[in-house]
Amino acid sequence: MAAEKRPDPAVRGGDRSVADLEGIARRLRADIITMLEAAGSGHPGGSLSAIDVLTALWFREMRHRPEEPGWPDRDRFVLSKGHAVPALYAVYAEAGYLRRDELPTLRRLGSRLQGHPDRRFLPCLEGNTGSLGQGISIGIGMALGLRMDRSGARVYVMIGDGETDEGQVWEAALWAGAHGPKVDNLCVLTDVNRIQNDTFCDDELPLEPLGEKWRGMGWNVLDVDGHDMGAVVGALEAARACTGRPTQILCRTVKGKGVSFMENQPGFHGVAPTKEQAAKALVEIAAGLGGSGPAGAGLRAGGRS
Amino acid sequence: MAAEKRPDPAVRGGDRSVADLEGIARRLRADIITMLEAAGSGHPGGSLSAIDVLTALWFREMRHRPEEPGWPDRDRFVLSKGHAVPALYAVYAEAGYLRRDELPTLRRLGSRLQGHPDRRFLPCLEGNTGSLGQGISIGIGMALGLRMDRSGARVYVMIGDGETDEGQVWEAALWAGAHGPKVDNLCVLTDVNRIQNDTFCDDELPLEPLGEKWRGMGWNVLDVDGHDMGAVVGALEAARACTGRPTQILCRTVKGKGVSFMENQPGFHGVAPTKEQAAKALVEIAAGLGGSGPAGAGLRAGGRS
Amino acid sequence: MPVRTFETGPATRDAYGDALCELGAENPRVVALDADLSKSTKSGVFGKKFPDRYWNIGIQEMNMVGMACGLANTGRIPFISSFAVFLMAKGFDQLRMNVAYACENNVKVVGSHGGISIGEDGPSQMGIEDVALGCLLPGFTVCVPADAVAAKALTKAAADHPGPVYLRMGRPKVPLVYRQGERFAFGKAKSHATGGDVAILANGLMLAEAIRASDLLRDEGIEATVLDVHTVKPLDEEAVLAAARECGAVVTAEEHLVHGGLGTAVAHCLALHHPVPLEFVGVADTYAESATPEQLLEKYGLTARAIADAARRAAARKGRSGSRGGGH
Amino acid sequence: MPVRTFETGPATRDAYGDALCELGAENPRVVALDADLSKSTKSGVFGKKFPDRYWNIGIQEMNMVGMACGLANTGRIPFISSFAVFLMAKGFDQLRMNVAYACENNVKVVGSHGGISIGEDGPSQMGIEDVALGCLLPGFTVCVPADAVAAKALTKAAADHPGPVYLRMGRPKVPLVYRQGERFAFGKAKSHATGGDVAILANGLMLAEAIRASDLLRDEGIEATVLDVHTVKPLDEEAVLAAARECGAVVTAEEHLVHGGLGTAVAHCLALHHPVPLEFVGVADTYAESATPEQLLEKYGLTARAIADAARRAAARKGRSGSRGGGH
Ligand SMILES: Cc1ncc(C[n+]2csc(CCOP(=O)(O)OP(=O)(O)O)c2C)c(N)n1
Ligand SMILES: Cc1ncc(C[n+]2csc(CCOP(=O)(O)OP(=O)(O)O)c2C)c(N)n1
Ligand SMILES: [Mg+2]
Ligand SMILES: [Mg+2]
Repeated sequence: MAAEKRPDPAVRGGDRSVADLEGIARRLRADIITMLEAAGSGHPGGSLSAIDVLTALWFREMRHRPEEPGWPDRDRFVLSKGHAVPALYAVYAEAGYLRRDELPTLRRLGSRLQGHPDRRFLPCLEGNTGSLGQGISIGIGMALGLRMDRSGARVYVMIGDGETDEGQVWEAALWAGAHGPKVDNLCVLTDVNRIQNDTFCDDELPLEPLGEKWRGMGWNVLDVDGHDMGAVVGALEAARACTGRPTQILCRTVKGKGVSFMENQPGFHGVAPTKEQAAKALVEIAAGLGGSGPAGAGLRAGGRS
Repeated sequence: MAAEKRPDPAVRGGDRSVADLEGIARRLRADIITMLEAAGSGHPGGSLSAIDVLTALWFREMRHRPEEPGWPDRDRFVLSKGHAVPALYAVYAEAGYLRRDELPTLRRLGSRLQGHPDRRFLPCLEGNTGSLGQGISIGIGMALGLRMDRSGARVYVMIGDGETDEGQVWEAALWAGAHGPKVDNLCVLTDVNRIQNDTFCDDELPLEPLGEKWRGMGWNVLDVDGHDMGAVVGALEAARACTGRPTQILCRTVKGKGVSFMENQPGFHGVAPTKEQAAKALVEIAAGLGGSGPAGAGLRAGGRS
Repeated sequence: MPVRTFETGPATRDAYGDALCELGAENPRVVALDADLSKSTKSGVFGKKFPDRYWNIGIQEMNMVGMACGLANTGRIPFISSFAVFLMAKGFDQLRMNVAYACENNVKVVGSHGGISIGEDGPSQMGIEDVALGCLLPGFTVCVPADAVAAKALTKAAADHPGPVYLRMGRPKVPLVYRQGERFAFGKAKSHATGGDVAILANGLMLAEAIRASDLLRDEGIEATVLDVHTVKPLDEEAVLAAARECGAVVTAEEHLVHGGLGTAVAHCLALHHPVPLEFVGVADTYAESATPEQLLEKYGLTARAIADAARRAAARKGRSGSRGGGH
Repeated sequence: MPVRTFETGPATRDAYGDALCELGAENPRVVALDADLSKSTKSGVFGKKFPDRYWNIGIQEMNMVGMACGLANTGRIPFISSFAVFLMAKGFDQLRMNVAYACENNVKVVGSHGGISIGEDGPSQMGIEDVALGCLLPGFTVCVPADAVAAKALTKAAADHPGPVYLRMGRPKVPLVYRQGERFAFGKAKSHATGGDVAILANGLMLAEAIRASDLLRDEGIEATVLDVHTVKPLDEEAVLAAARECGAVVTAEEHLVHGGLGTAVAHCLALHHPVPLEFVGVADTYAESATPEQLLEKYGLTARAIADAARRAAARKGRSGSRGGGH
């Protein structure tokens, strides 16, 4: 079952260049740092690793209308790894769902920018998350509902690699893989940054070869450098072109990407930068420093078994 | 890490011939029917599909001591698909853990033979089950504990194919696959009878290719006809010989096997035979009728997608 | 008046299947999901009629809750069902995140095989904590219908109610307490007897037992008020307090752990507004076992006789400033 | 006497880590598991000392419960930890089947980040129903230590106790209420003040608030009894009833939903044995939000002042046969 109809071209993006997207991502990285420093707590590592993929998704691939957040034919996005919500708030501000000056209220009493996605405060969030493992199931339900409406809208869910440990991820993987033609409007993006809460995935629950696991479940699996904007854009287009199966895009990323002293540091999973660290980070981001080359390169090898 | 020491040869079996085992299985099939008819409720289909595998396991492969059920070096067996417990009670009676004349008390007030495994009543049961999906996790814990004791005992868990839908099965699969050398004393047996509670798996949640899914999780996967006693015995030996990874044996079976009118009938998943049906079934079992040839042959093909 | 007997009616789960089919015909946004128990929960009858709005997804209770949440996001009204214990115990965190605490909350959760009256299958399949789990979800309406008439009416009310609902259904055929056409509203208890000596608040299959208990008590000169408190949350505080004030002693009766369900809701209400002697009839802090439904109800104290005993105890305590004789 | 101030001590979760290390040294059968929150729960410190008896298994709460059950089968005493809400909500069915209702029940379940005082992370990480979930598991001992001294002592008691235990720990540093060396026993409440006007029963970080509330009340001439009811199940009925008899009015205070935890345990006990006016301080039927711990405790009414208000209300009701003015 292919998409019956494709909604209007997106209001944003669509033909934005890779260079434009990279510029946006740089801006959003800075927003993330500013937000987290102001809040004094939160999760920089997984926000920074995800932001390039989110940028490609929201400012080029997805169809949505900031002036009509409830547009029934909008593409849906569920941030299953809800702790990375600062990245999504930055996207929302850039896209016009939020005013940028609201960002520093993150995690403050009365703010709409709750520590994890909370639709009670910010209804444009699609699905409350923060307990890991649940987003794909929600996405399947959306995908089925949109098909019933004969909408061509697509559904995107971002999960973490640590999150992949959760059984519910595999329930959803199994179901969607087995019913591929019904949910080929579903695309899951895994932020494979090789670190979970406490340490490296390889030291807790090694996942590789991860692509084989998803292929075994019947999914179309793509594998890209999650910081190569052109590659991510291409993968999203390939996912849209795939019929008969849902798509899993394994986005190989670097946790903390773009800030040298955060990259590949489990310690920056859930600790906000100090004022000094933030200042240093902003300088690096503006200069486009910090890149450790292609994702995964230079990472420590192995880990105990 | 291979098994450090192998406990004494089993008190039962060990060198029992395939023909002997087939004879036992025939007797236990009759016990299952008798028990269920007496109880008036219960699950014949998945008990009959599992009994050949259980027979090979308990009367040839496993090391255990009926006269010392708490023997610390005993091999462990967890029946994760707990609804098939009549098959296990039949095994227990044959092995000497129960008196055969206790079997007809199944599901009666005050009986030790509860409707699902209940260690409060029958402590030789290893783990309470009945809520599907939980047995492999228990098995992993046992496998780790036995290794800490430097015991060579092995751990066996039987699950159903419908049960395979559950996320916890995949949590456990992922963990054990990733830590293969620590738990290569673990062997999971899946009773692939192609039917779950309501209907054929293919009409609810198709699982094939199931072997690929387990291989993707890092397991040693074997695939056997679960009614070919010699093949099952061989697979159990191969599992024992495998080091570095836990083993999954996909046992291809026929639900209701051995009773013509129960075979491949979803309706006999959870309905006990009437007196007349039981009489007919016992005649067929005694005659060794009912076999529909190799497992899976002659099954309806396809199913809606 | 002799102890009443009731005509045996359908199981509440059968009424659920009927109501779901009617809802399907009335409202195209009603969809239903099940987790491989469609024959037992009776959602399967809906699936036969409306295959395009029905998914029997396999044995995946967690995934089912999430899918319902996603379907609600596209404007559907999903009904999800399984055995009460699997749905509420395995889906609890998902119900918390995706339904109770999200705004995607127009999901209707229907647990069948509530209580110990499922009989021979034993404790692993018995929902004895499901009502408590529902009550631990802020925003949920939690309801335990007593018979097929109530079950059907309350299922239909759930579809109209804008928000999450948990309905608990039972396996066995149960006495018909209500006449066809009887009307129900969430949060509104229904009176079945009026007396000034003791108030019996019951729901589910314990309602018929409570009515029978009131007959037993009347023979001894004890006049009981009997209320069907089908909605545990929100509690009909007005009716509960009126009964407590009138009678000065209360008994709750439910097919559920004594803690966490109706008894707890009533205990809190009375403690806050009108503390009077209160006795609880329910499953003590234990799991049951395999036996016939009748044997289990008897053994675990869920009978008219047990209710009458509790009522006598509660009424007797009125004289002694509520304290139990002998007590601590 | 002015309102007491307490020295700020370690978080109860820190004390858990300490106790676990001591247990590891004392008893080789003690093992521990965590689900990728070892830095937060503090089980990680055990892992560093005893890597061969420790598994940080990844984000798999269900699997962790099952593994603990299997380890118990081989004679180990497993301690499992994660955030209270993930452990109890995602592991509930597994705790029910593998621990509570099986005989493999020598598993110790330790939830950290109980309550709303975790602050900015918000409701998805807050355990506000964990104590209730523990109480819904027949056979479990359920315990909420007030400070680091209690947390350490009760963790060590858990290892000695033959059976399943749920211990709830908190994230923030909390007032030191107890002196080093203080002794604790499950099911034995501890008295912190004796007065005849109202009894305040508290646990967790609400104990210090309760003591402070009693100081506030004393200034107004209201003498309060204060009990640390660290063990919610089994409840110290003797102590609770003695306080209720002495004071004639009771308040419970806990960092938890009002239903299902300490308040419910006390409500049942009083209803059965000595019904007196009772007020509940806890999280109303809602989820909280992101803010500092202090702001949240203030906004959701978990303060000495809120307890004192409730105590005044309860005491005032004594005259009016327990009914609230205006009520229904
Ligand atoms: C069910 C559940 N268990 C534990 C946590 C605590 N937690 C928050 S983030 C995290 C690690 C997530 O790792 P990953 O998915 O790889 O995220 P990323 O690296 O992208 O930040 C954990 C364990 C949680 N939020 N939910
Ligand atoms: C968590 C849970 N959900 C639902 C059920 C009800 N149930 C009992 S047996 C069964 C079907 C199991 O199918 P399968 O695993 O294939 O078993 P088999 O065919 O070997 O009998 C279901 C859904 C259950 N026991 N546990
Ligand atoms: Mg990661
Ligand atoms: Mg099967």
